[in-house]
Amino acid sequence: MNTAAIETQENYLNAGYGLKSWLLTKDHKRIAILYLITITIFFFIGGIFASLIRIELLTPQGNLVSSETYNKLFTMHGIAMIFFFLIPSIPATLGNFFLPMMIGARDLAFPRINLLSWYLLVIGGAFAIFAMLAGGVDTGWTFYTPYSTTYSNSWVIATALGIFVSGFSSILTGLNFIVTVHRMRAPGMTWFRLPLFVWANYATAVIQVLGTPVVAVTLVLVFCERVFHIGIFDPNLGGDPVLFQHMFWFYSHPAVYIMVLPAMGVISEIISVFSRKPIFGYHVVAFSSMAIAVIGFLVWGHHLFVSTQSVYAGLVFSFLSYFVAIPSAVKVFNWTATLYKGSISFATPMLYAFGFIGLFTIGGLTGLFVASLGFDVHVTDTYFVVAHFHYIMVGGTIMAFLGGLHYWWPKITGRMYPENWAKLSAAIIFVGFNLTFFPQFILGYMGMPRRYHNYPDEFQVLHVLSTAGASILAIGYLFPMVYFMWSLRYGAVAGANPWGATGLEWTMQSPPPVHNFDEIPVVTHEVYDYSTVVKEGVEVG
Amino acid sequence: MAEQAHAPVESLALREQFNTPEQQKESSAFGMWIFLVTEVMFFGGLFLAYTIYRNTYPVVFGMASTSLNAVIGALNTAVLLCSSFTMVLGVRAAQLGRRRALVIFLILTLLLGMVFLGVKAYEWNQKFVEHHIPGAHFHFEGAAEQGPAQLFFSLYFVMTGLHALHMVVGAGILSWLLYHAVRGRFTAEYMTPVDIAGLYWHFVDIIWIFLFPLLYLIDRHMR
Amino acid sequence: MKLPLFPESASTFAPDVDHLLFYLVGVSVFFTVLIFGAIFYFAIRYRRRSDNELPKPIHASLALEIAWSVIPFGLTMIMFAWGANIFFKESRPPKDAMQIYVVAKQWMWKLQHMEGQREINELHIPVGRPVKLTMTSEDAIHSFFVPAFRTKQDVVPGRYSTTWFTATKPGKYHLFCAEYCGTKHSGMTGWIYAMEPQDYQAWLSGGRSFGSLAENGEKLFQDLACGNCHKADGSGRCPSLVGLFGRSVQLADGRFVNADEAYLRESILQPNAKIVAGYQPLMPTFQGQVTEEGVLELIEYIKSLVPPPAAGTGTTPAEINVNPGVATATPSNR
Amino acid sequence: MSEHVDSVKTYTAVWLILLILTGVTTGVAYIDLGAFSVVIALLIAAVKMLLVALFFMHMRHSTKLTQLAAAGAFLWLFIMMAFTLADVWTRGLVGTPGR
Ligand code: HEA
Ligand code: HEA
Ligand code: HEC
Ligand code: CUA
Ligand SMILES: [Cu+2]
Repeated sequence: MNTAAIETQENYLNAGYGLKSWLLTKDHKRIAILYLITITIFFFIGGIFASLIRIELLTPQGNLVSSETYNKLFTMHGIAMIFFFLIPSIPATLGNFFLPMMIGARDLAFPRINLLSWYLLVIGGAFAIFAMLAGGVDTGWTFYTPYSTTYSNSWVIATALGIFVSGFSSILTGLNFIVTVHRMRAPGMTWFRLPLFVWANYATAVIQVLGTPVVAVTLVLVFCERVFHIGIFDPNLGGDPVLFQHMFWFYSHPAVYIMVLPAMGVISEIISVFSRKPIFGYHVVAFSSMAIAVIGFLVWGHHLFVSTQSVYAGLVFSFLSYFVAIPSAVKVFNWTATLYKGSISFATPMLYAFGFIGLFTIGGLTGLFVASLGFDVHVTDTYFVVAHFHYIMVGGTIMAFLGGLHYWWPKITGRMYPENWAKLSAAIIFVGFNLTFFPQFILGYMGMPRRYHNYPDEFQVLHVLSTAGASILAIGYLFPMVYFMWSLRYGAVAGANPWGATGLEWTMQSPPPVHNFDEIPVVTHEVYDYSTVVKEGVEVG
Repeated sequence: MAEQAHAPVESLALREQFNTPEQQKESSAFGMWIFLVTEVMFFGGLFLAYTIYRNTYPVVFGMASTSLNAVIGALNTAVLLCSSFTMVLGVRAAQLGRRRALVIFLILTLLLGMVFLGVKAYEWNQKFVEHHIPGAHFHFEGAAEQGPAQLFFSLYFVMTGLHALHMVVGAGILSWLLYHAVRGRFTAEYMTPVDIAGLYWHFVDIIWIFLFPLLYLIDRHMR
Repeated sequence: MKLPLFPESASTFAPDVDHLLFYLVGVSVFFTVLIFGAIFYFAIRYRRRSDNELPKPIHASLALEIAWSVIPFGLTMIMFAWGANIFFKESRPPKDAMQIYVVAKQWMWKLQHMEGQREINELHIPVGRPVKLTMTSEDAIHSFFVPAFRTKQDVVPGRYSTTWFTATKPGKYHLFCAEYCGTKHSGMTGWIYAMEPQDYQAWLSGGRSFGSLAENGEKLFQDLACGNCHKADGSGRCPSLVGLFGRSVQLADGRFVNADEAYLRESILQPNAKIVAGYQPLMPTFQGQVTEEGVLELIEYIKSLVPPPAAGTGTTPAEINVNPGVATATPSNR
Repeated sequence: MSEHVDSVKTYTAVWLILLILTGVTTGVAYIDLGAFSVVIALLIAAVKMLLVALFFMHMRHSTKLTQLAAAGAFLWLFIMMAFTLADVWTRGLVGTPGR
């Protein structure tokens, strides 16, 4: 195939032109692209806030921005990154694009609802951006009452509304995925022939559907309290601020698995393709996704160890937190075992997958630190926790997201990205990341509290290291932006299956046609059966 | 657009992502059930707050609850149950392809829904007159602590308010159904929208079935 | 510039937490090295040599899956038990602990000694003696954090929270507010001065005293006319408050509660939340009439109301804290 | 759905039972049953819910999957309530305020 072919061949990209053909599309692939653009914007917004945070923390005095501004910076950083970037990231882009193809469906079950959920994200995002431009919010992404309801003088209402609306975006995506996986599988596509990415997104969808409504209603209550002064959580009326924390974390702990499960799904695909072996212990890995989704709902109280929650509840939540760690550990071990006697390629997606496993392991293991009651008392609300979650969310999920983007880029666009640049930036990101966040573990144990705009002198050296790392990281993130754009025009033409991958999405042309399949395929192979692909001869792009 | 080419427009029937009408019907109904699951969790948050506070302030909550008019509440519950009854008869009419009956039952359901909302409005107005609206002018005679009493009424308003909001949305859906029913869009083969709207309407009813005893009844005996 | 990498250890909890840290780091290093090592080794050893090679699939092994679930699980249970053990200790202040009251507000710490000394953003304590803090907030949630002591506890409006520690090393240690509480959250810091006991005594007698808490409480008790109802002999329609603290109180609905600080606070601010068995809900709320400090003084006064024939005479109120937490039925003898 | 059309008689019966139960729960509320008042009220509400779900919402005829989803919703609601109450009910039990 050549460049001319890719341009003449009918596919979802050239099926219609003009803004309207995009903004009113019901094609899950186009909606996925819309999501991709949206979340990239929010990643950059969040990243700019992060950069300002890091620059401010270069010096202990806190003399770049005022403390009020600083508080708004980390709040808006957290909100942009969590609610508008990371939660929609993998499911709504890669999931949206590939889930129907992987199970052999022409689209999601409810294409119009799919489009609606993108609009909801945009509307929610518009509220949030409005709040940011109008003056910002300073409650922290956790909105703890009574500060958020009574004492904050910032744009809490607009932001809460934005998150509320985007929450429905998340709910509808989840709903769509659940129905699609149950009702739209091609003949022969049994549950245990589903790619692990589908399992992961299915588990994620379950969390989205069961958890998100609770944070929605919690925000409604915060909203009512601010607007009508009715005081559901107001201690002056005998309300219970810790009840807010329960309701918030009932969603927000499971939400961290919304952020990591799809990433694990991506990693399962990548590890398998680039070692050309079925994932070791496929069933165990599939079930562990479901186990994480379910047990993830039983541990939220580990965010409340020092909140005046009862000691007994703390014990139960700490205990259960360790149960959720086991399925994660099992996944890591199975991925590693997949490499054994494989045929391992060092393509960029695989490098990201290695990065993910390593950094997720460190992030996850430090999760075990903070799940230990006596230890958490010392490090909660310090940079130790900040380091823990950045290791998982930035070191883990974003690595997986980038890995997945590289892996599926040829399918999405029909073009290859430049391999050497990609490898270089993966290395820069890995180094920059560790330099940014490893010092924060030490800072945290030494007692540096989080959300601090100025700090005692003895913490400075570590903060400087962290800022240096963040600069490297920022540059690392710039590279893919540039070369992905470049590849849209100049990248080598990819062909249908450049990696020699199994899976229905690789059986169709790149970029895929509008309705994916002219005829719904009948699945006869087991999942990850590479013998079929290799025998037919791998087409290398 | 190209995608629409092979979808028969007239009957609203099969969308291109589905293979069979069966698949489409099942997917829609299942989708609605999943949505109702999210609604359970949404109201669940409110029931949680209610349970916690009622447990913490049993006496004041009892007093505040008793100040509501249980007879009106019971009658309104009956109205809502009647509307569920007419709704289910409407769904049945649609299943059998009886257009006139469907239209009539939809109108009846809508009317009963309006009656419910009207009564609710009357009750809220009553609260306003009695200064039982949470906020600066709140005053609940009888309880030494105004705070917990206010918590009760806050929950009362948020719970009944969100329930009423769901009713309003439901009324919107019913009106849409009515419009299409009058134009004869639903047949015995294609009545999925009626079916799933029915699910929604009954669900809103179920929420009220719990709100009624929790808000109006359970401390009645203490007075 | 200094580059310290480890926090000072200056309380009895510090070594406990540090040892737990070493265990956690040990387990983590083990698994990280194991996994990184395996990845590197496999990746090099089994790198792709030809484009068409097709490795044989390896079938899952149940034994392996069980092994790598059960072994890590065992290791985490040690983490759980160890951490829980420390936490339990942190949650149960010894009876003879020295009492300090803390009122947090945006953005300062107000600390009160029993003897009447008040401090702002500074706390002087003796080394070697358990110190118990009873804390509340006037506005948002704050958190009392002393890294060198490895302790932290949120300070929540509308209720009391408790933490305690025994300093082991004289010195000057950071006090941070660790729960985000608004604009000057990062300015809500202070110092803990741990002193040798004799230095502490000297400091106590040197500072200005505002009258002991109990004395101030007594004044307040008179000003608010609590005594009009609450007679020492329990006559009238109100329970006597003598000897109340630490006792188990039967409520009208049959439950028993321990009369601790939180209960006393609630009795004053939300008197109808828990009604004492045999009494009517007559008591008016004092919400808005007393400050948080005032409530603390009243509580201290109520604590000091010891029944006359009590064992020793010179007992401090904390010592008559009779079996707290034990919900034995003590039918009211009022 | 079209395969299962219940008779008007069934619906009417369910509707009447629902109205009667509403009357009963209101009446019983005036009788002092102590802690059982709550239990009875919730029990009656649960029965009414089941009637609406099984008959009006055709749960009787729906797939296992749908039934599982509905049951799941209540299980999760239970989780949320149970764990939060586990905290609220055991606060201060160790004998230390705020723990
Ligand atoms: C994607 C996001 C994500 C993920 C996946 C996790 C995963 C985990 N988290 Fe994390 N967490 C956050 C995001 C995340 N977290 C965020 C954002 C916060 C802070 C919120 C805020 O306050 O702002 C937080 C805070 C947080 C706290 C509260 C800290 C505090 O505020 O004091 C706790 C406490 O228990 C915790 C625990 C855990 C645990 C046990 C896991 C487990 O799931 C981890 C499991 C993984 C592994 C265990 C690694 C793999 C295992 C091996 C390689 C083998 C060896 C295994 C064993 C020995 C078991 N997290
Ligand atoms: C998905 C979630 C996510 C992601 C991706 C990140 C990414 C980053 N975060 Fe994030 N962070 C959170 C979620 C996330 N964070 C949350 C939830 C909090 C808690 C908030 C709260 O307390 O309420 C937090 C808090 C937090 C703090 C603590 C603030 C405090 O407590 O006082 C810090 C401090 O270093 C920090 C740093 C960073 C850095 C350096 C990155 C980097 O990885 C970002 C790198 C990205 C870019 C820089 C953008 C792309 C690059 C360019 C546009 C190039 C051009 C730019 C420049 C040259 C500057 N974050
Ligand atoms: C109008 C009379 C009245 C006044 C004034 C009053 N109280 Fe009370 N108080 C009562 C009654 C009656 C009870 C018992 C019923 C109850 O638990 O509410 C009570 C109970 C208490 C209890 C719980 C006693 C127990 O045995 O558990 C405390 C503590 C208390 N009061 C403290 C105070 C303080 C401090 C003040 C002043 C600031 C005060 N009271 C003022 C009437 C009063
Ligand atoms: Cu006080 Cu932060
Ligand atoms: Cu968590």
